[in-house]
Amino acid sequence: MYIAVTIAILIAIALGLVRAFRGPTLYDRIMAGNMIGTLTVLMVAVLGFMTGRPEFLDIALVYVLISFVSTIAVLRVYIIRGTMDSSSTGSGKE
Amino acid sequence: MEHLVDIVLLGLLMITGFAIVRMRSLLAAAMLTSIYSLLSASLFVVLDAVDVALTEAAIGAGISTILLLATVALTTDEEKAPRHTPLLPLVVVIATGAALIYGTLDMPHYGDPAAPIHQYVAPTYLHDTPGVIGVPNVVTSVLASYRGYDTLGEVTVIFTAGVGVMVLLGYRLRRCNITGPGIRNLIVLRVIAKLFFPLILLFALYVLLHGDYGPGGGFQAGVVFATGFILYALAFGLGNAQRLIPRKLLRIMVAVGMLIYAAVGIESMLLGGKFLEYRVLADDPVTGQRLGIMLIELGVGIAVASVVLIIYYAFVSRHCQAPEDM
Amino acid sequence: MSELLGHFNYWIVIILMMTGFYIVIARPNLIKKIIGLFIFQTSVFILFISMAKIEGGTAPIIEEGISVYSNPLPHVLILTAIVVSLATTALGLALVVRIREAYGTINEDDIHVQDEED
Amino acid sequence: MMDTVLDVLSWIFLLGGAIFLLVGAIGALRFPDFYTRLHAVSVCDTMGAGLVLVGLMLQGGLSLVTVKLLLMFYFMMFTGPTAVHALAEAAMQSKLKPVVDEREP
Repeated sequence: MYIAVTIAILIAIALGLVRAFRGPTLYDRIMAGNMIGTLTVLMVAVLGFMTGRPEFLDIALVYVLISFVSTIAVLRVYIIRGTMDSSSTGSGKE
Repeated sequence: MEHLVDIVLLGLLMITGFAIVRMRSLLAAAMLTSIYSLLSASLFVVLDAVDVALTEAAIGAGISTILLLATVALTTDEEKAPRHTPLLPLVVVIATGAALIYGTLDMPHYGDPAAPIHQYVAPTYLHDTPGVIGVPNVVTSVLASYRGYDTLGEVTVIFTAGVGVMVLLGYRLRRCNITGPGIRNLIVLRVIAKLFFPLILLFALYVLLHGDYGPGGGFQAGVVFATGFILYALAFGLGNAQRLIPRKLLRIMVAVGMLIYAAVGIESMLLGGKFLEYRVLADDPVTGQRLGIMLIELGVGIAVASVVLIIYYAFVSRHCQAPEDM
Repeated sequence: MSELLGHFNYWIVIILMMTGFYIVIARPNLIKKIIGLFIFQTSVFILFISMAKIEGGTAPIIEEGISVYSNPLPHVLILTAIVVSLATTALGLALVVRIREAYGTINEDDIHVQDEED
Repeated sequence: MMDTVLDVLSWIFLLGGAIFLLVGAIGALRFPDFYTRLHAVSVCDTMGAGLVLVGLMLQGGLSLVTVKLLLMFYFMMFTGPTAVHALAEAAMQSKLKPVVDEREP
């Protein structure tokens, strides 16, 4: 059962990576990064149960905090810059 | 099953690496670096290195990425195309890679219990730790007790890096209160930051104190602690964060952290042991070991947290000097 | 097949290492170079941790009823290395910021041109 | 008996969560513009993650593990939507236009 969930999470991470590579706007990449963060947290939690040592949830907790703070940091840096590259002012359509 | 996860994660890492090479926007490359680091951290969990996974996530995906982003914000986002053709570097890289792959053919297989690396000191550490040191986490016991000298050297490296960044990026106290116009309006973010800030600090304390029993320890706790303050600075502006924990205090705390570590060593010498020989610290050798480990983890935590915050302040307050970049 | 599985980790690690190496030597942008160094460092971490893994072992936290643990020594070394990598990254980035202020660019080619003009 | 019921329940939750995660990821890949993709991602962040965590809690039973999972649940339910909200706000301020179907009157 854990195996099925792990495989689903791995596939979802791969799909998220594709979105992170394709962009097209920077916001899409940040969004994909955030999603991969969530998925990684879940994968670590499920892996802990799968290997029979669920006390490793501490790691997953740290991941939650870190991925949140880094998402906010990216946004703030981007707002400070206030400059948009030409690709990100478009309609967001590929 | 673990093999499968291992192989898939390595494949994803490889794809991410190639994507970073091709990415022209530096902000996007920094984002991908963060993803790369997060993926490698989960690979470490699969490979049983839980302490390393915790550290890599906190440092690689967290602090390093934030510093990269701050640098990109201070400089430029676009990467110019290189002037030279990439032919020569490509040849060098492929030749080196081929030589290294040839070298791996002699290496013991992955996961082989008979490999030479598993024969010498590691079994001793695993066997002796419960009786001699008395903490279940062998990584902590090796880090803080058996190889305490290394860790002292490492804290010195961190200290030096903090001093170096301070020298390079300005030392003066500046009143600086920048909050991006967008973030100022984000009431939700401010409320959440207010709600989370104490929880993160509490969690850092848990990571510090629980390092004997599970993944965690001084380094990780220090970084998590600093992350809490970074979240505060992101939501409420750097000026408010500096009012909360001023630079002067941080500069003192770095030294205090290092001194706690060194003082434990000297104390054990005064009590008749060798430098950093914790078992003389208490009547019972095992209690002495645990006390020594706890104290030096505390020192490491204080030093790392203040160095990370000093570096963060130094990078972000550069924005005040260059108003055209804001 | 066992040859492939037995060395798969090492080979991917070397490919990653070479990716980082390529960025460092082929890209003139200094921030990109630091990202390349970061990739290189992380691949070295993965190499060490792969060597520490024992088939069927578990994380080196002693517990009743478990007898096979992975090797804790590489974990300790890499934990140290990760913290040192933070130090090198921070110093490198601080240097990049200063170079940008002195030269107005972070492109290595442009910096060489400016140096030759002086 | 009780164990079997709990196991089956947790499997249902885990599988449901996995399906939501997959659906969210596919949506993040396939939807036409940034704002619609955000919808898909928030499915991952809340529903998928929540179900998986509840499933794991049922496996953990009454122990410290469940407390940590609860803490994670609490964190994730706050951080996910906050991050997505900040992202949408930043995108709006940078004048990133949603794709609108212009055939409508």
